[in-house]
Amino acid sequence: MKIGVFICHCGENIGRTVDCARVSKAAGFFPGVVHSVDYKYMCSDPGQNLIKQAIKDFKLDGVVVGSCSPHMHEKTFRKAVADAGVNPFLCEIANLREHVSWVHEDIDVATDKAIDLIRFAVEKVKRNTPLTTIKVPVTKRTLVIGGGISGIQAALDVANAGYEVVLVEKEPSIGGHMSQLSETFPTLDCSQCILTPRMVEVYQHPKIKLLTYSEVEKVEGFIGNFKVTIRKKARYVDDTKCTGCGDCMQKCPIKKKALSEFDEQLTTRSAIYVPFPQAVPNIPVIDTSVCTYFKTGKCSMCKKVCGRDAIFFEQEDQMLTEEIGAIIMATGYKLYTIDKKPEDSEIKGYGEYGYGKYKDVIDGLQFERIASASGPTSGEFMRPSDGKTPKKIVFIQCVGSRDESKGFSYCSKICCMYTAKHAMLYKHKVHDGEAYVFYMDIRSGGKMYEEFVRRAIEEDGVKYIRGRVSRIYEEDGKYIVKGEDTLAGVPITIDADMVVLATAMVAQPDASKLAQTVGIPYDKYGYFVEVHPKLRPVESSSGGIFLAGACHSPRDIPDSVAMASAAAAKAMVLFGSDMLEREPTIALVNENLCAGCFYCKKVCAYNAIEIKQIKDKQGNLIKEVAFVNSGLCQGCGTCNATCPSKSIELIGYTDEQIYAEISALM
Amino acid sequence: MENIKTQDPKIIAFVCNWCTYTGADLAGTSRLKYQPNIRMIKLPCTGRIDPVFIIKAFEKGADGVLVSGCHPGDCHYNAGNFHARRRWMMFHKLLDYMGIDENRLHFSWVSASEGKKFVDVVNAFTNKVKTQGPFEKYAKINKEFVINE
Amino acid sequence: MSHHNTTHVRTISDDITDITSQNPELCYQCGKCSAGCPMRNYMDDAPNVIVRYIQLGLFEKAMNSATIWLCAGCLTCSSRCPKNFDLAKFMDAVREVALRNGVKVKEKTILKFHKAFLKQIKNHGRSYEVGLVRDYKMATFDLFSDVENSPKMLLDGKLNIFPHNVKGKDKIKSIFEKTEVKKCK
Amino acid sequence: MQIGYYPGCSQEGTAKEYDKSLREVLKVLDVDPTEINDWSCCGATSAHVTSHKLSLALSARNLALAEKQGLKEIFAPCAACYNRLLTSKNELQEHPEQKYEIETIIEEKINNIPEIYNIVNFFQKIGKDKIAEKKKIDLKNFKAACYYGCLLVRPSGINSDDSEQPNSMEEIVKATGAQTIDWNFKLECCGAAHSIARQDIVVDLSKKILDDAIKHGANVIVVACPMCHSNLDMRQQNIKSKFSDFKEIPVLYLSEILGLALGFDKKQLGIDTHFIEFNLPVRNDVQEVSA
Ligand SMILES: Cc1cc2nc3c(=O)[nH]c(=O)nc-3n(C[C@H](O)[C@H](O)[C@H](O)COP(=O)(O)OP(=O)(O)OC[C@H]3O[C@@H](n4cnc5c(N)ncnc54)[C@H](O)[C@@H]3O)c2cc1C
Ligand SMILES: Cc1cc2nc3c(=O)[nH]c(=O)nc-3n(C[C@H](O)[C@H](O)[C@H](O)COP(=O)(O)OP(=O)(O)OC[C@H]3O[C@@H](n4cnc5c(N)ncnc54)[C@H](O)[C@@H]3O)c2cc1C
Ligand code: SF4
Ligand code: SF4
Ligand code: SF4
Ligand code: SF4
Ligand code: SF4
Ligand code: SF4
Ligand code: SF4
Ligand code: SF4
Repeated sequence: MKIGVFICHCGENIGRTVDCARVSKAAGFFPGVVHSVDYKYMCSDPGQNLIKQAIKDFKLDGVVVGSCSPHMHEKTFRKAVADAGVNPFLCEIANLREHVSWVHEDIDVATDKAIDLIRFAVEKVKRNTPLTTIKVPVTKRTLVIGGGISGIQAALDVANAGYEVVLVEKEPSIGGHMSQLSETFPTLDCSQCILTPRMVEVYQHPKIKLLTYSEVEKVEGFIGNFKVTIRKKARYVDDTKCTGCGDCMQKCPIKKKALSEFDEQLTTRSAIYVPFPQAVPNIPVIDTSVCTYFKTGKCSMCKKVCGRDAIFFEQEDQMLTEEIGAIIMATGYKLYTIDKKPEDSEIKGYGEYGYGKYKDVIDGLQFERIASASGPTSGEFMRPSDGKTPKKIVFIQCVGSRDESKGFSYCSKICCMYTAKHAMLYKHKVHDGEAYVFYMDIRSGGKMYEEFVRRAIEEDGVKYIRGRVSRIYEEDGKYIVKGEDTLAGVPITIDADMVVLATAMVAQPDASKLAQTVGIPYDKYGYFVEVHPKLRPVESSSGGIFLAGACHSPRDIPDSVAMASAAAAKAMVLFGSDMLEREPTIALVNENLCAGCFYCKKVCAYNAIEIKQIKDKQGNLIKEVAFVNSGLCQGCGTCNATCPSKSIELIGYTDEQIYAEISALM
Repeated sequence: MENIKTQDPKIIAFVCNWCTYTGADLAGTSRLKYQPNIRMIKLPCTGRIDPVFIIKAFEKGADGVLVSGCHPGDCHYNAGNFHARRRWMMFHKLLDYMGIDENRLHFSWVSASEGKKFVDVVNAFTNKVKTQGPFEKYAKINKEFVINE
Repeated sequence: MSHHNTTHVRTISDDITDITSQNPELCYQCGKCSAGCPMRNYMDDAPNVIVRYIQLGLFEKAMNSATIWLCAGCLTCSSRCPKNFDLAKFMDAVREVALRNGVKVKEKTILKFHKAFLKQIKNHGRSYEVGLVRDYKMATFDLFSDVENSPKMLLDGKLNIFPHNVKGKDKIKSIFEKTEVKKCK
Repeated sequence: MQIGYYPGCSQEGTAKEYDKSLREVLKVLDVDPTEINDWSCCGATSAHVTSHKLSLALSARNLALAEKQGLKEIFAPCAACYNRLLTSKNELQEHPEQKYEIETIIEEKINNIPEIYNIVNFFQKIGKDKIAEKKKIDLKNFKAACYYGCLLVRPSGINSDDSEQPNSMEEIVKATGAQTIDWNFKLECCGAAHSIARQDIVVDLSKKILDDAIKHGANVIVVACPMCHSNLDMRQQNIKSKFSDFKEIPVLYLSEILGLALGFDKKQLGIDTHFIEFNLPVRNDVQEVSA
């Protein structure tokens, strides 16, 4: 091998502390080095030309540049080398600036160290092999999981750019939590009024394939090339025939047995139902857990009345597979329930606030339904127990949030705002009513947010009390709320007609399972994790899988929408070219050596290792060996360190290369 | 003896590309100074580090070995450093058996933003290895081995 | 707040941390403890304020408060604290350091009762009500409260005229000697 | 069934009837309590409010004695004793250095601290079925307010009961045929620690508790702690002299209400020694029920 060494002065940056001439001279004597020079600015055009020219003149087939950190100019020099006809991976960088000249002062010592680093790069490059970047084709279709506002926004952005989208929603309708909200902070516009047109747009969009009442079962493949299996759950209604007339729901004898999920258990619904009148698609499903036909074989009322003959009791779950290039996770959140939780849960519940025992102690979403014009009370404030107008409402913030003992240590970020909104909406309708908010801090960071909270206090007369409530109990139809105003240092007792708990936003209970299915990391709370909290906030660490909305962490609608559009943009960046380029640093198995123990498979965090069967000509199985899926392998090298027989190697960082470096340094 | 102890030790560091290597870069861009004995070998991830590398380094004459990567939970590769840590637990026990003093090997976490920490770790470890003196056990074996070869 | 080059000076806060094995800074001053405290109405400072005093280094204020003596140790606060801060235990510790530091106790009768109670145990190993009442009343000169209740108890045989001494009496005494909190000034 | 028994000081004094009724009831339920030899006071409130180590050491001595005696499980009928023993057990287990120090103070080794039950947990262990089976009298005209007081189910986490909405005592009381009421103050503290030194406070707090029970329809209060009993029973005298319209309500120990159902009479159970006269009719109508 003929190696050229190029030492950069970086103006004075390296040259001041490292005797570059001495380094270059010493390098000239290393075995394999045929040419060695130093120059003022290697990365400049003349500097690069120097390398290209030397490659030609000395027929170099290996290059070592002693310069700044490889994170800075490795790409530059590799490209220069490639331009001159040498494989770019036969170029190594020795970091003489960040790791030598900038951190040491003694010229002799620094120069000695620089020589060491060059020697070590030379030894490494000798063992490099020509590599080509890996190219994989891209399927330009996006899967969006979750049809809340985040999923809707992401789907529309991608579809409007002309790419196909598959939107999977597990409930019978899209819309998510936003469809349940009454009015939204900080503008108090009607939630459904702004959401419904978007839902319809999704439904009618020629590029969007909408799969409601469906769930993702399996994800195989890798960035640009996923194969996704989706379970379309049986609705027992043929969606190609149903017109959404609603006759079946009208006639269904089951009216009281099922609590409405959409109305947060405040009302009931029939066994065949659409979650809410504006549902998209407006096609009912049968809840088999309450339907008389499914329990006893009798009834069929719905089937009889359906003029379209759309009811189909024999329908079964359907499995679909889709070819997908990018995945956007948008599965949203759940509210911490104030009820006593099951034994196995992390959540302990709030016995001191009466668990789910008191009818008029409700959570934020129940309040939204009561406040909503389309809700069970048509937007009139009535308390659930007796329908009376509450004259005194207490709101309690941070229930389940910032509570290590009964909930979660994080702040749910939105409850300060929605509580201010709730108190305001109440005061706007019940002028003589009193609203009290118990809070610990008010977190109103956002455009017009702080102003919004101040308006609740200054203009609408909501009384804010700083302190956490200790207990609520019922006495003579009133709820006795025991608190302490920690600012005044006085105990406060309020006899309220109704109490609203701003309970925490928590991850979907099945989020961690879904994350495992899809292959992305999640945190201890079940929220999906981004690669970099500052600079790559909408990307998961698995290539081609992006995050949007409240499935990542508690967030409000503006944040969710912004994140969704960002995720959509990231997916479209992927679709900008037909082929994907990847660094060739991946693991490779020596099938002759591999013993098939699959320790490597166990440690690979990317599921990149598969089992390959080796067969003889007759088709008899000889043995099973490991096989690295180059699309999935991220090149961490864990498998390499784990393999007992050293049969799997990380290209570019093989044992041989590393041993050579170790030897060269001593 | 005193003389030998303060002699410049040789230290090899195995660091991951994403965290510690970049942290060392940051020390550079911040112009922080540290002792020059360390020579770094860059790997994609601490998960790539085979305990044999460390033995090899001692065998080749290193007086100390530093291993440093991302903080637990911050691994660029999801869980690579987790596997690395598990391997170390086992390895620590082996060290003693191999006659290598615990003080010659140091594990630490230095993130990409911890230039100052990188400097502190390197200085502290260099000083520690200095007090240990040169590592001669393997050098002798090496010599004999070479002769026999 | 400690700096590399300044040596940490031990404070009462450290003593409290030692006794309770918990960091006073854990408390984020939500006030839930005070909101549910049954003794709140009789206290001068709210229980969360006592923690705040310690966090701020206002040790005298904490130790001089009547609150620490009025705390009944009912654990309501501890079992509801969102930070899992054991405030009842913390209150114990503040009282203990107050005794160590010889602070003038606001609720004297309460302390006198505790002392009288512990004296019976120290001497006999078990509580001895007649002795307790005698010692307590001598200490407080509150001779007439509870006169309506005592005769019935005596008649019902509930108040033992003579103390019950445990066999390991000496051991108990030695436990007391090794652990009793003494004024350190 | 065999079980270690830590009576606690009150059991030989102000709560003699608790001890007496408990022993009678356990006999019928085939339980043989083994008293811890030479047990001493747990230190109660006074120890932990003045010296952390003293309170740990006093409790630890009893735990060590129980262990020496080979007891794997013990129960403490007094909620305060129970709470002290359990808290100490927890601290000794969580902080080995503290355990070592306490061991030197008490001059005993502690290895396997026995399981500690409060009286309610213990009756749960015996089983409400067993109680129902041995029941002679159905107490159906009883409307019992079960009062846990502050310490019985606390601290949360190390205690098996729900620390905010406990229901275990009700379950046992219901086995006697009695009804139980839902009320607000079953966990509210009665201020027992200040029973003597700050009677004024105790009278206020106890009155609130009693009023709430009466308001919710109780005709008897059931307690599981001698301190609760003396506050709610004895202090009714003081409440009456302060509030003339106060109506009294009898207070029974859990063991006493069980005793009545098992067929003992008031005197056998020591109910006659209470300050508030117990005069609910107790009818022997099991035959009627089964007929
Ligand atoms: C009481 C209350 C009031 C609020 N008020 C406001 C307000 O005034 N202004 C504001 O900006 N924000 C408000 N918010 C916040 C707002 O609800 C959220 O920001 C928003 O709904 C987040 O949208 P999302 O799409 O990320 O999640 P979601 O709305 O939760 O939607 C997620 C969707 O994914 C579906 N899904 C879940 N799991 C799966 C799965 N495994 N497979 C397929 N589909 C799945 C769900 O069924 C759901 O349709 C409020 C929140 C609450 C609790
Ligand atoms: C004290 C402080 C500490 C902070 N710490 C953190 C932190 O720890 N973590 C964190 O996440 N965030 C932090 N931030 C916030 C962070 O600085 C901002 O979020 C971030 O810098 C915003 O980036 P930007 O590109 O939007 O704006 P900027 O950083 O302000 O960049 C705007 C650029 O536009 C240029 N520009 C302006 N006008 C024109 C014009 N007319 N034509 C052309 N160019 C123009 C400016 O010169 C500038 O280069 C901190 C902010 C402050 C003040
Ligand atoms: S199933 Fe039939 S009856 Fe029901 S909504 Fe559809 S078309 Fe109407
Ligand atoms: S068959 Fe089921 S869904 Fe249809 S009407 Fe009857 S109960 Fe309702
Ligand atoms: S947003 Fe406000 S109410 Fe919600 S957890 Fe954070 S501080 Fe508490
Ligand atoms: S205004 Fe700024 S400093 Fe104040 S709470 Fe909001 S973000 Fe924090
Ligand atoms: S660990 Fe090595 S030997 Fe085992 S399956 Fe993987 S490559 Fe083959
Ligand atoms: S190098 Fe890492 S990502 Fe690639 S196969 Fe090995 S363990 Fe998996
Ligand atoms: S409840 Fe806990 S965190 Fe809140 S003020 Fe009291 S001790 Fe502090
Ligand atoms: S333990 Fe003390 S401070 Fe806590 S609630 Fe009870 S009386 Fe109040």
